[in-house]
Amino acid sequence: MTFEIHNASKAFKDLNVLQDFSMEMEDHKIICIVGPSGAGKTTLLNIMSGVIKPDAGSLSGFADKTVSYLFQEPRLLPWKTVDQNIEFVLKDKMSKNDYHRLVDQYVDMVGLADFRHYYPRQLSGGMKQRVAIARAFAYPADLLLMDEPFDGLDPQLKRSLINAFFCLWQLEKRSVFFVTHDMREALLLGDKIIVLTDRPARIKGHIQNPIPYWDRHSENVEFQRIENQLNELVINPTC
Amino acid sequence: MTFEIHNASKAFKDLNVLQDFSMEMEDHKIICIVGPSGAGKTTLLNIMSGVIKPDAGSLSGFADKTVSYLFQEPRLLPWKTVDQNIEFVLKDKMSKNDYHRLVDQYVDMVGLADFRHYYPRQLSGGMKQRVAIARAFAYPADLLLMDEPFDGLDPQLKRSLINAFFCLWQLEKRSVFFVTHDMREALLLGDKIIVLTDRPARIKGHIQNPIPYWDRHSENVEFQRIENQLNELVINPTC
Amino acid sequence: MNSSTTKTFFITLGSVLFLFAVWEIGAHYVGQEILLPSPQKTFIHLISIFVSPSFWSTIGATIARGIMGFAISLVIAVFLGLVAGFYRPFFWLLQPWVTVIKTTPVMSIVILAIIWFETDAVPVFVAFLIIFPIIYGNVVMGIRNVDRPLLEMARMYKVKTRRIVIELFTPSIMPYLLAGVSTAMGLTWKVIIAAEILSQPSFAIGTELMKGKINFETANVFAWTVVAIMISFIFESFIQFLEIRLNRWGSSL
Amino acid sequence: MNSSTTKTFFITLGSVLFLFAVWEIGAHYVGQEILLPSPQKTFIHLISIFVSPSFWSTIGATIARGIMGFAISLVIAVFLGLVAGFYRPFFWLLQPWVTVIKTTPVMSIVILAIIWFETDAVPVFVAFLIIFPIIYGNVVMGIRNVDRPLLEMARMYKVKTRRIVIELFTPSIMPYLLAGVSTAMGLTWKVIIAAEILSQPSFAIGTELMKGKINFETANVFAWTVVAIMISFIFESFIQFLEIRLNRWGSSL
Amino acid sequence: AEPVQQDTGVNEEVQMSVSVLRGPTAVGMIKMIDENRAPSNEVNVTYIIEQSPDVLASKLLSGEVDIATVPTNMAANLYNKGIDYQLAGVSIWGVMYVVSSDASIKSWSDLKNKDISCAGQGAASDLVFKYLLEMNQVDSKEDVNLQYISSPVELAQSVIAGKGQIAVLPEPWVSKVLDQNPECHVVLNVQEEWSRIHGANLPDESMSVKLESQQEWLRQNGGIPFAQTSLVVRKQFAAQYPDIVEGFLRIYGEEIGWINEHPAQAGELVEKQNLGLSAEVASAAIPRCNLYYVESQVAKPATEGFLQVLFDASPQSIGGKMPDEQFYY
Ligand SMILES: Nc1ncnc2c1ncn2[C@@H]1O[C@H](COP(=O)(O)OP(=O)(O)OP(=O)(O)O)[C@@H](O)[C@H]1O
Ligand SMILES: Nc1ncnc2c1ncn2[C@@H]1O[C@H](COP(=O)(O)OP(=O)(O)OP(=O)(O)O)[C@@H](O)[C@H]1O
Ligand SMILES: [Mg+2]
Ligand SMILES: [Mg+2]
Repeated sequence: MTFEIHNASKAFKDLNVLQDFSMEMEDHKIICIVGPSGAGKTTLLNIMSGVIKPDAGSLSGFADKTVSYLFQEPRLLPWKTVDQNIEFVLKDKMSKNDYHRLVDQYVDMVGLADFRHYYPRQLSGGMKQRVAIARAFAYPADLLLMDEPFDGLDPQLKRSLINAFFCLWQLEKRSVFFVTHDMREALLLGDKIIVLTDRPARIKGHIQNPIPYWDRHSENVEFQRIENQLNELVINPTC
Repeated sequence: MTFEIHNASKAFKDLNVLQDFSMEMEDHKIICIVGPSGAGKTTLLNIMSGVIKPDAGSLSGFADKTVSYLFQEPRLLPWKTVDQNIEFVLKDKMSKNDYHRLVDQYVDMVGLADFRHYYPRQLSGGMKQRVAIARAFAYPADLLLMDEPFDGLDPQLKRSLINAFFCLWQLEKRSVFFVTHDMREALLLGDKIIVLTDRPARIKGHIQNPIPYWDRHSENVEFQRIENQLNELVINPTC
Repeated sequence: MNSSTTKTFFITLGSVLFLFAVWEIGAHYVGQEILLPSPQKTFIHLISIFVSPSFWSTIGATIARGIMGFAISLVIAVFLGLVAGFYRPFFWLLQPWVTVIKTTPVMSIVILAIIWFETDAVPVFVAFLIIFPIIYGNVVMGIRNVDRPLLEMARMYKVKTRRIVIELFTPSIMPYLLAGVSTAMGLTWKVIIAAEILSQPSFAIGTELMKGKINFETANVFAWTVVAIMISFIFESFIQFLEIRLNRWGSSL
Repeated sequence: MNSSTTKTFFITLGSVLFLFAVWEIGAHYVGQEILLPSPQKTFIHLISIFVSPSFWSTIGATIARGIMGFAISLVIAVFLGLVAGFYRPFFWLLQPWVTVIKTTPVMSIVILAIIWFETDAVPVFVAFLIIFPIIYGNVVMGIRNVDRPLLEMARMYKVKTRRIVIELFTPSIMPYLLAGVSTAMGLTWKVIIAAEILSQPSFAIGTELMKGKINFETANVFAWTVVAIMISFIFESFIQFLEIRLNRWGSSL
Repeated sequence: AEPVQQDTGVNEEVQMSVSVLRGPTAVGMIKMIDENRAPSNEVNVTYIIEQSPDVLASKLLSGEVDIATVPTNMAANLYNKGIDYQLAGVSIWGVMYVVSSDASIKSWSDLKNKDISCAGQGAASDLVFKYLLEMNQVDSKEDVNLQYISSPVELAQSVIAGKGQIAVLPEPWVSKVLDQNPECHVVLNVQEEWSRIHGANLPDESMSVKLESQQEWLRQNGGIPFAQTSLVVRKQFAAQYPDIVEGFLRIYGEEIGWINEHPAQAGELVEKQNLGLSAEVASAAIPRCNLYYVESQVAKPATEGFLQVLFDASPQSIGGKMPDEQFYY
């Protein structure tokens, strides 16, 4: 079963962000989307998540799926603590014990165990982002959308979260779409990397990344090849 | 003349963010600060900019300087367009013509010429960041503070902005402090890179980067040496 | 937008008609015209009021008082509200005065008002005692809820206080101000008329209303009430319009 | 905090003393006790009121009416406000009714009110006509200004509407609600007393005030006014306290 | 709010409610109120002294009271609007006076080019005063400047405070003003002026004692005295219990006589019933209140004459037309 977008279009007033945009994505894969700032990546995720409706075109495969969406901004409730913000989205889905367990697990994972009772305004930028990550990961969903998830984190933290994320993914193999500007990130996580053109966003090309996760490092020649291939594609002005 | 911070301390309730933190920085240089998320980097910049007062300790060299500060979040006025947001900080400093000229120049530089009349909510994440960049750069100041300035931008845009920034810097050689999580960025811009420990932030060590700007690329062996040195320092758990 | 505006128009229209229906039924149920006259009866009196020579000078006078009372309250409330919101001690300084203004029953001071102001101005004064606190309270709350990071930014960039107030505070308190204003605007007429009944200026809806009342000309009373409501409705739609204009940038869209 | 609270206490105290000074001077200037009695005079009467046997039942009755009128208005206003803020068409549906409630002069309907409710309840009803619109207006505006991205997030995560209302909308409208509430709380007493004067329940500050008036015992009138203001002050400080409690998370600190 | 028709068994106690508005009408009934007098022992009367005109109005409109005292024109007005109350009798023959601290004023012509403060724009008292001005060749618009306040309370208050040189006031405010501001004194007796114009003579205390003599006075009277305030009775009640009403009216007439004879004691009672009047002020007010009970049939010509004047001045003030026969009980 696959996810499909059939020539979707979205315009804000006279600004065409998406025009007859179509794409097809197999599920249970991590698919990465890269593209210039202002291309329409967030708009695309918003459409996939149903946050906004396309002006034209249709989606298939999304309807019956539960979706978790890590927005580009943390979007935390200012009057709720770290814990409460995560519980907020879990409460309706599971028993008290279950969500307590989940909250514990994910707050630890993002390294905020000491800040569980802090309010968002008391957190640093990166910490807010981590709360959003914990919330998105903790939420049970078939489809996980992430918009620049590991932005604003230091390299080590980023790396450890990427590893943690991959282990989690191993267990359930959810379908994942994520947007990033960090090519390394893309290559580390993406089984497939879709490169978008500038507005109105079209698919410039995509790159398959068959390398198993644990072999994705610069020492691997194959990996380097793909990396160069990607950089080529990104830099190349036309397709 | 130099900027100095003498054992400054800052705590939020019982959380020590800075403790007897001291550092010294020569001016007319680009100095880069890296450190784990939540270490206290933003707090440090807030103190330098005078946005918050340290609980103890003193600053010297900052008093008589005009400061421009690129905050970690864009902090745009939602009811002002891109142009107006930049004018907002310039109006009191210069003549109508001058700030019109500056606004034009910097809006072009960040590639938002077509979005001058957009309100923040109509902009993408990266675009908001770019407006903030334009505002910070356009503002005439002796001291420029930047908190993760090129975050959320695609690699090409990031690179072109870094170049543009460097050219601008060449002209006036303002003193610049900036925080980043991107080591490449740090090495490309920083004449000196200060690495902080986790909270309470102390200086883990710093690295001089004497290489001229145009030789800062991976082909340069010296550059690689410094890069490894930096990564060592960052990764190394203790100092 | 256009389609939605027509939609709202029809909804409002329907609601108004329903209002009349309720009135009609109520009138039937009460069955005493002297207590609750039917819409038709009221309408007839409305006509005769409209054509009466003194009509325009009467509503003119009341509207003038309303606008005056409202404008004075607005200006003072916004000014003091800005300062009090900015600067806590000043807020505490004003607090007792505001409480007194809010609470003091009109009856306790009406005699002073009548003696100090001439009868035409008394309603303006009385209106102030109700309108001012409403707007003041909202302005203060609006300022307290200004987005701190934005304020830090403006201060950091050494923007002149005058411009911070105009370009940062004023827009952020707008929704609060509008909430206060649109409520206050409606209440103004109620209060002005109540005060006109006390001080009985020669030209005033309140005076007319009282004349109708002592003669048990209830239909007349209701006719004048309808006039007041129509005036209020016109002013409120104007404010609604203003609200939409001011939020072009879309915080509340 | 503690030092600052003592500071505010002294500021307020000073301001109150200044208020009395102004009153004192005013009284001297007017020089007619029947128009404006001096604070001392008023204070003496205040004492005699305090000790009078019916004192507690009188203010008890008025406070009860105040709380009732306020509570009813609050509940209805918040409920309708939430729905109207949520759902535009409903807002337009209510609009005419709200305008009527806001604008209709009490005089036009007081006799109906006296017949329909018994005299003890009339003030509650009249208070509703003023308090409801204030709170309603603020709640609606509060909801319109809820942070859309947060709402999208909650909807995205399929949070139950009930919880969205309680955990997302309610906190975001708090500042608006508080602005409305703290204003309305003060005005309640003014309005209740005014209505008590019209309907003259046997136990009521308004009734006492009127007695004082017809006996030209202006000092008595002022004494009762002071009582009303003290009541108001107590309730408002309570709301101030609430406000600080509710903003622990700090949006407005 | 009609009471269900009930057969009056002997042991059946009849409930009867009487409302009087604070002021002269209450003074006229003060003894009955104080003793809670009932015409016969199978009647239980509840007297209520209404503080607020709105409350009294609401009771009349909803038929809650069986007997009440109201301005004569209001009685006619309600009757014409189909509120089932009849005029049982006229009990007050004018309580209006022009009070001033300006000694120079002695006649109507002295009022020219003066500010005159009045209460209750458009009320009967206002219409009558304007009427009398006109009758005395004073143009109420050109020659004088009439200033209005809603209620006599504020008016009296400002007069006592020395604001407002000339004021048209009803009792008991007149007495209060005279009591508290020695400067002020009555310069014109409105009901006298009225009587002069309508060839009537005010009753003199000598024959005011007996109920009959009160009727007699009016029969003798050539003209039309100032029938300002009346007693109204609910039609159904009057129809159902004619003798109770009879009895009540008789007592009322006699008690009014007593009050005129014993102003001092009456004053005591007024203070006791706290009408907002001290004993002295009340007893001082009583002679100026022209309290004489005249049953409706006798009072009819006077009443009609009075209403006619108001009708000419402002038809609405009596409900648009002269009341018919049925109006008079
Ligand atoms: N207002 C506040 N109240 C309480 N704690 C605060 C407040 N502001 C910051 N902190 C705490 O101070 C610490 C440092 O915050 P700071 O924003 O300086 O981190 P940072 O180095 O900028 O991290 P990042 O790279 O994620 O931006 C964090 O642990 C944060 O929880
Ligand atoms: N509500 C809106 N009204 C008008 N224009 C909008 C709106 N939302 C987005 N846009 C425009 O749509 C385009 C794409 O926005 P989008 O957020 O999808 O970009 P993006 O690819 O996510 O960029 P970034 O990498 O910077 O986040 C931008 O040019 C933006 O100006
Ligand atoms: Mg985006
Ligand atoms: Mg930071």
